[in-house]
Amino acid sequence: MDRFELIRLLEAILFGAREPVSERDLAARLPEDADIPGMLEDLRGQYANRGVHLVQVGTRWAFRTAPDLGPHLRLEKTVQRKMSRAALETLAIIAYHQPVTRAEIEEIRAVATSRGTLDILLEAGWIRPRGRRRTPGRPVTWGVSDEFLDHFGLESVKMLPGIDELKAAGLLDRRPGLGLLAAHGAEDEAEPEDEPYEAVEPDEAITLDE
Amino acid sequence: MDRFELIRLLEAILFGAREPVSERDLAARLPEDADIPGMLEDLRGQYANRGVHLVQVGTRWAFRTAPDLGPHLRLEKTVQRKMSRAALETLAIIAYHQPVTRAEIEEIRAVATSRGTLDILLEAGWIRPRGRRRTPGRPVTWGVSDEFLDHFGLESVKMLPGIDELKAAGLLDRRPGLGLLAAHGAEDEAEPEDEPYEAVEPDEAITLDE
Amino acid sequence: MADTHTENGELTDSEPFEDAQPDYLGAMADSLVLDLDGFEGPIDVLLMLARTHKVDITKISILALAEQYLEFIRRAHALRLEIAADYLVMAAWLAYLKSRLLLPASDEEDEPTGAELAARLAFQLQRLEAMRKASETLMQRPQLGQDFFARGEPDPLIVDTTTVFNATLYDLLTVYGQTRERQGTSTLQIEPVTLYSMDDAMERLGKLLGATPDWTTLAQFLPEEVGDELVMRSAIASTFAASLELARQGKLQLNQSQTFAPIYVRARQDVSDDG
Repeated sequence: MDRFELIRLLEAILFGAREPVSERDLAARLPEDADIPGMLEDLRGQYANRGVHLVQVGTRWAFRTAPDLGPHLRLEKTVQRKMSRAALETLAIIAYHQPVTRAEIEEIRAVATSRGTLDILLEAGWIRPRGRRRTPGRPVTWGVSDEFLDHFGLESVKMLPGIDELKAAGLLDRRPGLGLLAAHGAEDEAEPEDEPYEAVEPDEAITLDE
Repeated sequence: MDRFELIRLLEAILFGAREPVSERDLAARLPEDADIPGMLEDLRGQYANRGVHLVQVGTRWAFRTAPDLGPHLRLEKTVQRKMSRAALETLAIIAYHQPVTRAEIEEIRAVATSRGTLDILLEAGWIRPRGRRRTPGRPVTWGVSDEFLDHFGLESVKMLPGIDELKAAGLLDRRPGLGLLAAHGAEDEAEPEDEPYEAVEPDEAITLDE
Repeated sequence: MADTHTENGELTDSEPFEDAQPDYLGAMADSLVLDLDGFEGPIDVLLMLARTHKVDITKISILALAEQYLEFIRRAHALRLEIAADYLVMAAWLAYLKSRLLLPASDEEDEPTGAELAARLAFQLQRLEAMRKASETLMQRPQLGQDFFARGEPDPLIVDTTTVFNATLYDLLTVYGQTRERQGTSTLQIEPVTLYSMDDAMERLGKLLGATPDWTTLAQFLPEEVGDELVMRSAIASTFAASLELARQGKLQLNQSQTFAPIYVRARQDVSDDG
């Protein structure tokens, strides 16, 4: 193999190697008398103005993308993502109850809030830490951000409809089941149009004399 | 960016990738009016006598070490599963006759194809379904994939060794053979699930690994 | 060998090998029989015979090939080896082909002539042989990861991903409403049941029954102090159920003249007394 062929071989080895290759490793793959440092310099020179450079990494050698091209190799991509129900719930609670601590959120949701949930909301830029509550442990309180208001087209959180309005808008569905007992005892929830006994028994069939 | 810079960028993108990159993906990273095919040809020319070549694989492009250096490289080889003769024969039939249905493969080989044969080729990523033939049962037709071309260093199926001679000799014509297996074949096309031939030809037992 | 074959390799002798010393074909046929497992069906065997017979498969004599195959099947048969059905089908087909090739072609043109059938077989063999060669050639090519290589240490292309969450105000409000509802039910206190129970009815009915030997309407046994209509209905239901239970226990008797008629009840009397 002449020098030209040996440089081709060097080039191929460095291209195919899984990690930077030391001159000693290169020497093991080339004829004994090969002038490895000289050929590496030649090869480096050949790539000097190309899109890929031959660089020395410590005592090893490797091909690397030319640094000036870095920015052009990046690709910007926008990904649409659906927010999980847990995240939406947490977000809603923060919006309605801010400033609110994580413990309070958990109490309202009656579920432990995983660390990731707040992270997602933070990543979306929709919540921000508001301060600290003056209770033991001084927990962080959370509130929504301007981006949140922006995204949902709200002027302020005060514009969020209250529970009664949600109900009037039909956004709260009535709970099925528990009909009899709940309706029987719940005087405060006056629902005159409801017939709470419907489900009990078709007891007409047993009519005793009256 | 001028043409020289754009070629550098192409070079960096392709040199840095392990898998072949499609012209469409390249276009996404280059200015809209860039003459990608022309620049790829230039780049291929620049590497023609180097230790690393720019090769076309179907509609994709990749840098690969020059085949003549193979014996000297002593790079880490990918462990390859030995394929049975039946699988290799089936692969050749798919490559040269594509698009081809399973029944046609069986007709050519004059043996029922055991389920495992196509599975192995699919798992290797060497074949892909091409479509369906417009005949009763609408059987799937098979062809080779870009990975196949990449693996065997082929630019396209037109470059398959000897394909022109075989075509000229009429050996790639879609022509029935003896039809001794025809009864099987017809049945087979309808069903993807069951394997009615298991008993006929246990060709797992005959694998001739060399 | 030479005397049993013509120049173009066709067999002329009807019994070429039976009693002659084993020639290479005979020996091969035996080894074929023993190694039949290594073959992929009859075509594979034919191809093997063809290769041994002539290097150039395009010039193979189909008649000679058919002879050899039939001979091979005969031998396997003589050795009492089990032969798969498809080998026998092929033998039958080849015997038929042989007869078509040897007999003068008939004028009925519906069926393919012997020459056409022979051509088909020749085509099938040539095509398969070509594919075998192709697969060998393919495998002899330099292969990725064996003889030529991809970039060993790729420089990853960086994709900057901006995630956009697509939640709407509607999603937010619905979810909040549902959360609050869930919270509401979680603090619901279930009140003690105030309905008239079956146990109450059993006790009351049992107590009063001793004092009423005559038929009395069941309604008479209902508690009087109940004001709430719901509780009253429950009292009716449980009193009726209690009366059935006590009747089952043989402690009282029930009487109803027709559907929806008043139900009468009395303490149990002897059967002789009243049917």
